[in-house]
Amino acid sequence: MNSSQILVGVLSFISILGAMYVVLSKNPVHSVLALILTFFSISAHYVVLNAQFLSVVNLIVYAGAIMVLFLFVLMLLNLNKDSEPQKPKMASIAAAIAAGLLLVVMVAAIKDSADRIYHNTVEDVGLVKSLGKLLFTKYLVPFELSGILFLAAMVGAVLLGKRDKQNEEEMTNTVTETGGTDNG
Amino acid sequence: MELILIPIITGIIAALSGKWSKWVAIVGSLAGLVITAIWLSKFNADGSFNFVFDRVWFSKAIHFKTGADGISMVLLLLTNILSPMIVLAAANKHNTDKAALFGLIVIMQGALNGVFLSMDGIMFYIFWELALIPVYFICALWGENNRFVTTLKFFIYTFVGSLAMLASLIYLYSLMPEGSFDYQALVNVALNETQAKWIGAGFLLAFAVKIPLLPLHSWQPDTYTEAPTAGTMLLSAIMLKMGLYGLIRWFFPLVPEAIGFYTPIIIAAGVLGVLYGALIAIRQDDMKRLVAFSSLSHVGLIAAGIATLSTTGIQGGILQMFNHGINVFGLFLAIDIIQSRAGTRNLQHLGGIAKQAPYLAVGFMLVMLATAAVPFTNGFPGELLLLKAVFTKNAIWGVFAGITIILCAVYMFRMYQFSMFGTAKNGIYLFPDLNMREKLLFGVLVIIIISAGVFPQYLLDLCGPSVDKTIKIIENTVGVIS
Amino acid sequence: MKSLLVVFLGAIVVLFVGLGKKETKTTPLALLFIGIALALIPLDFLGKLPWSFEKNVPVDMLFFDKISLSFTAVLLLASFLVFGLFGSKVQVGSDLLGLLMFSLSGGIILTASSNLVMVFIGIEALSIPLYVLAGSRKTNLKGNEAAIKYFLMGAFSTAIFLMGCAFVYGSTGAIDMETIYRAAYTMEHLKAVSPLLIIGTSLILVGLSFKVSAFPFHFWSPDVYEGSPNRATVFMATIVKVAAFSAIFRLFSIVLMDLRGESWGIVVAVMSACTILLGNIAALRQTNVKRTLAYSSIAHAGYMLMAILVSPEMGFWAILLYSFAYIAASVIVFYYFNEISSNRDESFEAFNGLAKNNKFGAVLLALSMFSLAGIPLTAGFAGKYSIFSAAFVEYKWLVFVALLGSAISIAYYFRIFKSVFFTEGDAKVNTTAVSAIFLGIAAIVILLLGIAPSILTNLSVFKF
Amino acid sequence: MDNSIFNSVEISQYIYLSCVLFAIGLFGVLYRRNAIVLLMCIELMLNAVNLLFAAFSSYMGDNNGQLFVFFIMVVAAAEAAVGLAILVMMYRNTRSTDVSLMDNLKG
Repeated sequence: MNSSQILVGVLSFISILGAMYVVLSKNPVHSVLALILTFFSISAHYVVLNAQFLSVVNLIVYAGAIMVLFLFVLMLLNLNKDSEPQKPKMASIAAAIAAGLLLVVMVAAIKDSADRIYHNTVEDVGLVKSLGKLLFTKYLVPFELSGILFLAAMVGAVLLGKRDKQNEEEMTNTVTETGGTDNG
Repeated sequence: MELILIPIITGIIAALSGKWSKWVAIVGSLAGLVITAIWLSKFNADGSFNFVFDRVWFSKAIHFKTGADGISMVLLLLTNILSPMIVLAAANKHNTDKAALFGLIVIMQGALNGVFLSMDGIMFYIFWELALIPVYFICALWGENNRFVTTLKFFIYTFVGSLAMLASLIYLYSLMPEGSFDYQALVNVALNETQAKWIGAGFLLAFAVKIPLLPLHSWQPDTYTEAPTAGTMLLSAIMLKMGLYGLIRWFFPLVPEAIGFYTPIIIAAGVLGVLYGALIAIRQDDMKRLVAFSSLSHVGLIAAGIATLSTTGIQGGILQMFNHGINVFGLFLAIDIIQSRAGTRNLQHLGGIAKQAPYLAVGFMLVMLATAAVPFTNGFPGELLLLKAVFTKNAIWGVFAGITIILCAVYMFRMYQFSMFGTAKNGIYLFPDLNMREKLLFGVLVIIIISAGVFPQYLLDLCGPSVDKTIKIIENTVGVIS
Repeated sequence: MKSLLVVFLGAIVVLFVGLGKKETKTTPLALLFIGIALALIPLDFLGKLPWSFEKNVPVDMLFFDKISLSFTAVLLLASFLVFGLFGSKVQVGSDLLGLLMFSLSGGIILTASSNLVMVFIGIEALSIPLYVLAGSRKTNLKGNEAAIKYFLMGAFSTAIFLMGCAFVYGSTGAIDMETIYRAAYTMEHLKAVSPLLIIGTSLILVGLSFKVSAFPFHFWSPDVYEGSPNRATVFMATIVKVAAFSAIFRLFSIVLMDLRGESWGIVVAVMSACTILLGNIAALRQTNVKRTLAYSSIAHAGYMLMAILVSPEMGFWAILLYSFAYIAASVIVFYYFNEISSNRDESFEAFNGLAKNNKFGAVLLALSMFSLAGIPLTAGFAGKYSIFSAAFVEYKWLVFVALLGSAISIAYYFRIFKSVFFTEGDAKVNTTAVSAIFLGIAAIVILLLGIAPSILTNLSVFKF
Repeated sequence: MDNSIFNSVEISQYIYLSCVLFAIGLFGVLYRRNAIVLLMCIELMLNAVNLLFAAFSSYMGDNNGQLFVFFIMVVAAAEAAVGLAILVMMYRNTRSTDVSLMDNLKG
């Protein structure tokens, strides 16, 4: 067992532990924090995999932006307590069985075929330079399109977040102290 | 082509033309009659298809192909004679929206012509379904109280039947190397017995529901009773013939490999239907229901006769299809007139009409005699040929079927006696005799009944060569049928 | 490509024209853009178009061939009708219209994508605006529920779809469809299909099945359809479904065609059979018209899945015909449902007596019901027929199931019939002249493709 | 660059890891009822996918996979924004983010 194997093993352990905590923790804020931990470990995986660009983007976009958004919403809505009622046992067993089945199927599929994936290590894979080149040539169209997708998402989020007068009047159980409007 | 399009188009115009719709409809349906007459005069009765019209339709496999041989001509004649008469018969009804009713009848005429003219499997299926829709609307819109449930039952029965037929057609199609739905191509497909049985089952389901053969008849009496008279007339006088025509034109020639399996079933179902219908008809008080069951009985005999696959049987069947159409129209016309004047069609409440309405009494009498197959009326020759064919095929079934003549006479005379003679049990009512329109209708009926009774040979000559050819098609595959 | 650009441009213009002004009616503007886009389709067809992988289109990620253009035409026609019928009466804000147009362009991307990245972006661009649309009645609890369900299901299915993509990438080494096609073809010939590829395609299938609401991933759709505002529902039922089917068609019928016998053929067949039966049987038990229509649209997804199972040439024609039939009829039915249920009564009884008060509407409804049920001389029959006859060779049992499903469907379509024609009541629809034109277009599509479906095939571009 | 990692660690290890993370996320989606936690679980699933893509991409020396990951991240951010907006909207009306309270729609 050499050092890189140990490194990958430890990182994997942290990721799985974090993921378990996300799912099992009763307090949403703890979940978010665990998720951030998982994301950090995944970023570390990216570094190990020689995908520096992804590792940075992952930290910025996921751990930075999205998770902060989550936390922000949690705080805004005052959800930082154990509010979730206990689920019936049956539901959890069913969920475990479903997820377990999928896992078994996937693992069974990998078992025989993992060695068929060909290894071909090229020097500049995963570097910002090569990725950038590809992004602005071959992947220009999807890049532009995702920009437009962002516009649509932004409009949508604003639309949902803002409160128009007409709706205000209809609103029966208005909640005044929660005015989160700018999640876009 | 023109026989299909002209009625459908005039039907649509009629439905839109408000108070003129009656006249548009009559003109449109009479146009159909005129074209049929012209075709008859040009018709070449050698067993081949005349007036063939062929265009690519859906795709290369599905053509719009029409053609008429002798068998189709008889049924076209029936359809186009009766359609104007049905329009005329419906013309006195105080319906809320007559325009659509007349339009639908004429559209129906076009669709029926399409059924009898189709020479392409999918086209046949399309017109088969298309004929269902107007009659569904006629029944469901202008029928009696319980009409929705009854007509839905009717629709689902027939729709399931037709879907089975569609499956069979697709099955046949998939067995061909060069896919085509052309009649000739479908006939030519060679099948093994299992395939033939499955394909035959699909067709037979569709046809048996329409005819109706015994276990699948349960939609019929209810629908006849609930439907308005025009709908009942269309259903019983013409639509039933679609199933019988389908047997002759499509079922037997397409799956001759399975006739050993299916003919006994059809004959048995037919003869049992004869007895069952007749026995129930005797006990009915509702005149419409009575005629419905009598129709079940008659049609069972026709189906049995056709399934003997002998020249006499098929010819008799075709002749009887024509005559049954005419007669059952006459019966429903008389019932409609009685009901509209007396306000009821229950035999227990009727009576004494003959005195007040002698013309009706005479006309009704003649139609009734024709239905009971008295010699020199049109019912006689067909029934004779059919009984002969069934008897030759299987004496026991023949004897059972023969009882029908006696039973038919019993219930027909019972109906006539209860309604026409004696005194009204439901108080006294004023019963005006036939008006000009009704006299005209009965006049035409009487002429057809007598002339078809005295000269049945004309119709037999018309369809004879085609019948021989059909039998030959079957024999080509399975050898000579005893 | 031109159409896509026009729709994008239109979306942005519509969005900004209405910005800030409350009562601006931007529907005509949106219609104008969609109309232009629709008119550009035949122009594109005039050029020589590739059938599948003959590359002569400059844009690498988007692939404008006969398939994508035909599906784009369906999408544009559907949205033309939807905008025309649902945009005019209710005051629809320009932001919502703009979002719908973004969603439409997502659909177009989906039909034209030749790369899994584009499929993903297409799906998201199609869905994200609709999550918003579903929840656009902000204070309506049902609307909220629909939005949250639709969003969670959508995001969940996207994740599954992406997992599938990852597996496919791992086994074939590519995310562009051409290479995947080659790799799958080679694998099939070496008789060594990688389990990774099989599980990848299965996960992709699952992900996309959520979008078209095929069994067993249909459970969300009745709730979401019922809770969403009508214009969002009709958009989901028509445009989303057709766009997702175009992606399924391209991925499975063309790219992974060689693996059909090996992996996904029987799965799709069973799924489609279950979808048809479940959709039709469940629709029988509903009392809410919108839920009935939702289940009926599940059943229709089952029929369309059948078309994936046959050879691409036949399947393409069939699914295209079916899509045209389905969108035209659905739009008409939803329009009348929308007009009638405006006073919150969504039961069958709301339709009572429509035939008395509005003959035009009753006839159109009858026509579209017939088309949905597959009665001859409507486009629905032509579509069903072409699917059934194509599928019959290999999947006889499936065709029988489908026929059975059609027979069952009669019963619930006729419940609407019963209300419209045979029950006394005071249902009333005031159809404006503009709406009548759009309804007329839909009806003409139904009739034209029903009476002469060969006009679709006879267009020279469809000759394969 | 240090290639030792590719020689000493099998790619299957990464595949297993992603599958496990994916399954945990799936379990969470099925098990939890708080909409915001559901959203987190979906993000977790997406990250499993990302990791898998990145692993494949690195081992195969193909940049396309990494760009796919980039697009997934970008679009997931947009999706999360809209999702949170829907969530806030729901919270305003029901004062809760428990999806099991959402059963107004029943057939």
